Amino acid sequence: MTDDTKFHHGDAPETAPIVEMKNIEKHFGNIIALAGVSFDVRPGECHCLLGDNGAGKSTFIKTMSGVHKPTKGEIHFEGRPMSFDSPRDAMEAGIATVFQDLAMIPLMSVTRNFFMGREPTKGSGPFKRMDVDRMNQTTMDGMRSMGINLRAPDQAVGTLSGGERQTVAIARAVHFGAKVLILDEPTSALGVRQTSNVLATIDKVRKQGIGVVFISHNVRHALAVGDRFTVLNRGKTLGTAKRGDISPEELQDLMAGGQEMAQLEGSLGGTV
Amino acid sequence: MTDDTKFHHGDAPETAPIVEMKNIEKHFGNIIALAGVSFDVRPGECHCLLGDNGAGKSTFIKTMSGVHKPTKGEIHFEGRPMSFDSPRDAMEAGIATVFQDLAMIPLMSVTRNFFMGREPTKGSGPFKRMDVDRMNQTTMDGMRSMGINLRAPDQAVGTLSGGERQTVAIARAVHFGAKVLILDEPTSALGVRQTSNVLATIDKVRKQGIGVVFISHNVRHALAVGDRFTVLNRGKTLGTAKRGDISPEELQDLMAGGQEMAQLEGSLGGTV
Amino acid sequence: MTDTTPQAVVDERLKSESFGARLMKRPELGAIAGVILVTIFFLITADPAMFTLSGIINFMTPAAQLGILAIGAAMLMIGGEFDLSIGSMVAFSGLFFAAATVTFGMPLIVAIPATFLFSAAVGSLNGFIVIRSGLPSFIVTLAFLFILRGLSLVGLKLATGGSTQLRGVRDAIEGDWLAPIFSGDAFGGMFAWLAERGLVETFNNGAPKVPGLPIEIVWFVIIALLATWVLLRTPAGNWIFAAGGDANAATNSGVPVRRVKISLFMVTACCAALVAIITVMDAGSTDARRGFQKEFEAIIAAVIGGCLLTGGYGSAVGAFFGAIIFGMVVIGLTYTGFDQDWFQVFLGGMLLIAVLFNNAIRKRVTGER
Amino acid sequence: MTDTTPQAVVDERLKSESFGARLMKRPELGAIAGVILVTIFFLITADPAMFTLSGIINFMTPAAQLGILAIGAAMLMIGGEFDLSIGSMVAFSGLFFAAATVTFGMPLIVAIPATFLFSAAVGSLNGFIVIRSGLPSFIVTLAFLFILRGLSLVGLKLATGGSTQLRGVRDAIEGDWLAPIFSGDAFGGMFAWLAERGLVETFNNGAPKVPGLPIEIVWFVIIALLATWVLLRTPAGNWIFAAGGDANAATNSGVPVRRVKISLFMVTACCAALVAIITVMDAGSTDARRGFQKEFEAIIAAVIGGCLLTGGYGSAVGAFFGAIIFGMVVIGLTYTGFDQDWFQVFLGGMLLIAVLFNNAIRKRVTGER
Amino acid sequence: QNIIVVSHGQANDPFWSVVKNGVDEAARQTGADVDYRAPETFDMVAMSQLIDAAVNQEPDGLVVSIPDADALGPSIERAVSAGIPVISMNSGSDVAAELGAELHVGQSEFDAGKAAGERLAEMGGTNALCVNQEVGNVSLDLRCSGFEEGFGGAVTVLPTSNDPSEIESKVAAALASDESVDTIMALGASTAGEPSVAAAKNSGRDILVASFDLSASFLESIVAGDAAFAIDQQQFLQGYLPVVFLAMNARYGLVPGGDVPSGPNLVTQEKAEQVIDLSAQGIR
Ligand SMILES: Nc1ncnc2c1ncn2[C@@H]1O[C@H](COP(=O)(O)OP(=O)(O)OP(=O)(O)O)[C@@H](O)[C@H]1O
Ligand SMILES: Nc1ncnc2c1ncn2[C@@H]1O[C@H](COP(=O)(O)OP(=O)(O)OP(=O)(O)O)[C@@H](O)[C@H]1O
Ligand SMILES: [Mg+2]
Ligand SMILES: [Mg+2]
Repeated sequence: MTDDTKFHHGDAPETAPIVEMKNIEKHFGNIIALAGVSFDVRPGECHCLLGDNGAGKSTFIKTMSGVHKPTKGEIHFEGRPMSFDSPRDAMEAGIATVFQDLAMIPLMSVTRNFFMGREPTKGSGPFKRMDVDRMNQTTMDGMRSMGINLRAPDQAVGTLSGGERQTVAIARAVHFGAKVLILDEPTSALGVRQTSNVLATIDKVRKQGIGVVFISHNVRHALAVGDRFTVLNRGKTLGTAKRGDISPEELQDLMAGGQEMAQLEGSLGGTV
Repeated sequence: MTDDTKFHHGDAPETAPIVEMKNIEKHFGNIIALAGVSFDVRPGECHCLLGDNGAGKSTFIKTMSGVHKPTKGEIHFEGRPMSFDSPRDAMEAGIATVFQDLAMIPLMSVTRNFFMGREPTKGSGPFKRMDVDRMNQTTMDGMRSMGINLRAPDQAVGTLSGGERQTVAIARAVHFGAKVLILDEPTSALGVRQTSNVLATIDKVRKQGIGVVFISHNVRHALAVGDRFTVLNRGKTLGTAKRGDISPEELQDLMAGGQEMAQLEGSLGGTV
Repeated sequence: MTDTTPQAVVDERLKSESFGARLMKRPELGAIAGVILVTIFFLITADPAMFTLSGIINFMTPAAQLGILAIGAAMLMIGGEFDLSIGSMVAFSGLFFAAATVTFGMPLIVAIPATFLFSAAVGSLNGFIVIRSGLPSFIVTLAFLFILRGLSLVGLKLATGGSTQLRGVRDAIEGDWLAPIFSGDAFGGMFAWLAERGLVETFNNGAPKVPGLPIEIVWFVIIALLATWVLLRTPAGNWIFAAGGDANAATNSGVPVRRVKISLFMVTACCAALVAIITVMDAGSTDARRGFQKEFEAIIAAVIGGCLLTGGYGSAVGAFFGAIIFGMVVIGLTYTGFDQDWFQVFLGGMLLIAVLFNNAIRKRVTGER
Repeated sequence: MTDTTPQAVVDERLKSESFGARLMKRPELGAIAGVILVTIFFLITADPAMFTLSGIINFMTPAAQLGILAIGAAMLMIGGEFDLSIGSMVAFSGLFFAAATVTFGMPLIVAIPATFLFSAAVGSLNGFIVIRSGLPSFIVTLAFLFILRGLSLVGLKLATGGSTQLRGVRDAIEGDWLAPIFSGDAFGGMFAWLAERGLVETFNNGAPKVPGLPIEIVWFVIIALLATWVLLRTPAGNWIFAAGGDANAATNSGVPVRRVKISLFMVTACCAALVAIITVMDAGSTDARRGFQKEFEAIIAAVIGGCLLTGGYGSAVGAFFGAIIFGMVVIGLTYTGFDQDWFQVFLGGMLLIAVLFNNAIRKRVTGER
Repeated sequence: QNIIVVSHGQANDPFWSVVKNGVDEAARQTGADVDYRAPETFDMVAMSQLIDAAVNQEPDGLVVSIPDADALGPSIERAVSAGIPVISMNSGSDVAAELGAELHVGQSEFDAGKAAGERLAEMGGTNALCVNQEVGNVSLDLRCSGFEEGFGGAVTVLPTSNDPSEIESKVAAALASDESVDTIMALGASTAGEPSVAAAKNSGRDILVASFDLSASFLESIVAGDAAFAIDQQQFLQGYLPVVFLAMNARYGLVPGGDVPSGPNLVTQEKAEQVIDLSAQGIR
């Protein structure tokens, strides 16, 4: 922690955190992506993870969802120390993630991508099979609730537009998010209507007691739904603030790593 | 054009357009992605292309940059009818593009990606070779001017963070953009500082007489740099407005295809 | 606004699509055009004997043996890996099976499961090394191509005391109740009945020219149906496509990629074992060259059938038709009057034309590009 | 704020990296560990004659012939395509060359360029079909594998009046001034001089065991250097990596992917032609089996050397070492006391161990995972 | 003593495995240290390199087969000039002396084919198939062309792979499409011969089947009258004798004064019974 930050530390937890990460470090060969980051998520809160490009946000949430093993540091899940061997383990524990690269298979259909790894089945014994109708229906509904009308559920994901594809990933995570929902820049490719739907969805699942980790570069989006804000910079935490304790301009300043921004004409208000 | 739009049509051109596209249609098999779109870019202007997810924006600019051949419609470049056979043709005519999927090779280094297809050489005859030092220098400088400090120019693009990768694509296009610069959601993965740099860069190149096509879902970004605004919806143009003729709220409404948006608490102002 | 009905059932952004186009979009059916083309070609050029019942069974038999391997190879390719060791695996599990029956005198009910178990173990070893080392499966299974082939030779010499051929399988399994499931002809009674009524050609002595449907064809069809069911209708199928499409993305989405891939290696090895058992029982012997280059032909058939070498795309039915095309072309030339020196030129040319035709038809019908 | 110097030269997010780690990160050098391992193995097990000068030259000769093909194949693989027809191409251009010199009595100055031109034309036909049809190069070049092999047979029978072996090349090119560039040994004078001074072993009769450096080794080294230069230092090299890494992204970034790929097919075919010319001149004859399965071995060598089958990654130097490993293992067994029956087991085992070792060392040194 | 054998046939080829058994037997009996080497496919370039490798080890004797004198000549001459005694076997009887070999043990493939062809013609064959499981392998091609010459009648070469079921189908196809075929000459007993017998049987016609080399199953067919005869080169001797000769040469300087013909030897119904067991052990 540096001294000149305007951050207030988050208060002591009201409820016990679902996931708690302590002093996580992650090195790739000689590259140090995370140099000791601590973070926690509690049920029913939306915890925003903010920071400049390359700060290590995605790397951090990947250690949380079992993709990377941390080089150092501890992970506690519902109070118990835990080490996920694969994303599947994390998922089974109830963590659903929208990765920044979306983790979709372009050649497969929307429905198949939606249920990949957790297909509902019907029938039993040797006749156990995927419940294709239900899968298609769920997919179309999930997409529609995010504001996208798919032409058909069997369109290949590779032929979807950027925003449509992102919506599939979000709808999927929301559908399967049991205890923690991690969203890595979920709204980056979305239109205004879809964005507002996603923000509303975050609000909705939070009310159901799910903990949400929300990564964004958009200060306004973060402030609209976030309860707490943690800012990363160059692989380290700058600190955590609670909603209401920090102004948009201060937050934006921290996200930029404290560096000057280009001066812009036009209708940008205080925040980019 | 539908009747209830609040759009004003753009005025007659002050200067002749560099690229003019008339009634472009594009079908993929039985999918109609574009159903007749007209559009033009003039030197020194920033023309924003807006619209909901799946409206056809990316497909449209891909026909402009030679990736797709339009199913129907005409393209005029500097007044002459033109049909680009490949992106290379378009590039040689002076059109540089940042594609939404960035068109980068993950296994190759940042420098090699930056200059891919247009490598500077030194020496002559059989000793003609890539000018590696200059390439590295240019890359690092280009990235720095966008607000990213790379660790090393030979890092593989696949290991960069989402925003870093996007910045490489933008810096590359700016470096090679001779007459027209097309940016498909360039700021989607960028941090606040990088975003403001990109918006400032758009402003700078526009002043040099380059025509910029800027696609965004962020109303505030569009209004900050745009001179004209064209809105697409479901493969059709809703119309074109000039800067100052339209309010942020009206524009946002059009971008959402006129549909209702979710109501949100929090600090979102009039626009998402 | 034009669009005020978000739940609209008919989307104005879709053109209507012909039935043919919808059919041809399925990778399963891509290879059908090739089958038809090749059939027409031989109808014109070949001796009519080729398309009598006995002629058809004659070219379907090698096609079925190849096809069983090709379906295994296709599933593995869809899952993003190769197995170059299946040809050698045929020889090796053939040796294992023959030694079990002849040298150790096991009954089939023991020998056959043992052979499958053993092959699956070798397959899983392949898979395990690929997964653990992260090396391309090409190079790992290539090593096993050599190793298994070499071990077959060594094992044969050991089992026979110096010869490269181990025989006597037919005597050893004589009368075993399991034998008819893995060797000989199925529906023999039906064919005899048909022959009596003149529906099947007969020899002068009245015996039907075709004593029955060779059992490998039955297996071939069953396996193709089973593989298609698994690929299209079960979660496992979804995982196979995902693992091959992008192993990273699949892992991140919770697909147990390692388990899927190792299972696929085992399935492929079992397909090889099945072919080995069938051919060894039919021939009554095995030798060191069994299955030579079959890995190659299996991959060819899978690719003709539309599998992508890069994984994540393809179908079992495609491999089914691919094997038939390959079998038909290989055997077909013998029925024509062409000079046999031209065999390879002809084989290559036919393969090329068949896949080009497939491709052209598919593009045409689906309106791609 | 910790970070107030954006132009900082030292980045705190980087650990210092050992020299070894930096070296091993290069795909070029990955295969070196394998070479060392194999060398140590043979130093222990093989007759010491293997590592005398003549022994080294003896295993380097096949390694060089394979290596020339492997470098071509590696470049093509980096560019994202396969060429399975190179083995048949060796036979076919060998026939072309032999027929040109023997049957038509052309001098080398005509025959050699004609052979290269002709091979390049076939290569570009391969490439053209791949590009135009969009079919995988695997299946297209596979067709040419059969076609060219078949044409070689037909051509040989035509040229010889029925035999599958065309002889007499050595007489036909006797005394041609171009011959020393493509056949025999280089630096013969130097070796004789060295032998006189006892620096090169001699046979009992005083003749040097090594008359010179076989010309293919010289070509092998030159081509490896040239290919490395092209790949690492020229725009064309950048285009090759881009085309193989992601053809779509490369096209969209302005790389002339089609042109690059067709050129690569031509280069690969020319490598095959070079090997054909060298071996035909050295052997003095050609037959229908020349180059059989060389496409396979070339791909093996390239993969051992670190090329990815999916394209976009690899190196010429890797293929260089890959070919040496393969050559060493194949010939090395001759110097050991192992029974020939075990040859394939041995070959497969050595390959597997060499690549596993490579991989383990690389991961270890670069700290991956 | 150290003796190296370099042949052009792979260790898993049924024919060559018998040669190798002969080599091993000789090694056991003479106590010599014998290595058998062969390229992985019929590849003259690779074979010449194996000979070079052998010469580098300066053995006390070298046994080679010479299917292509042009390609192998220089390597053999190098061995001779290095003072290594060379005996050629199997193929190359015409060039052996010229290249400096002490003697040749074997039989020309062409002559064997010719003998078989003459015999089948005698037995009444008029239109024959020559089933070649490895087209381009010069020694197999020679068998076929020898057969063609001896047979006199119409001969169609049927190229196949090594796969028995494919061979059976192809032979069946050839029989079905040409009713006048009455003779089949297979170039290898276990690969091509056995499936040819099966196809001939299934065709319901009366067809003469003969084969090169021996295999136990094919011999049984001869006994049963389903096949006419097999041509045996007694290739066991081609492996055995040269090694013994070279061992004797190294030990006592003894070497026979002329070539040794190891065949041809037609195995017909009368003789077949006796050799079945030997064949099953890889001796015939
Ligand atoms: N596999 C890897 N190998 C090497 N370096 C890596 C790897 N993955 C990430 N990095 C480096 O680690 C740093 C952090 O990356 P990360 O993706 O976590 O950033 P981020 O905060 O998500 O940025 P963005 O906002 O741009 O998405 C980057 O500088 C990146 O170059
Ligand atoms: N190759 C293709 N095949 C089939 N359909 C396609 C293809 N490419 C695009 N489409 C369809 O065309 C429509 C327009 O896609 P496009 O990518 O142009 O949208 P967009 O306006 O860029 O959306 P976004 O803002 O989400 O990026 C989408 O509905 C998409 O599904
Ligand atoms: Mg990120
Ligand atoms: Mg888009």
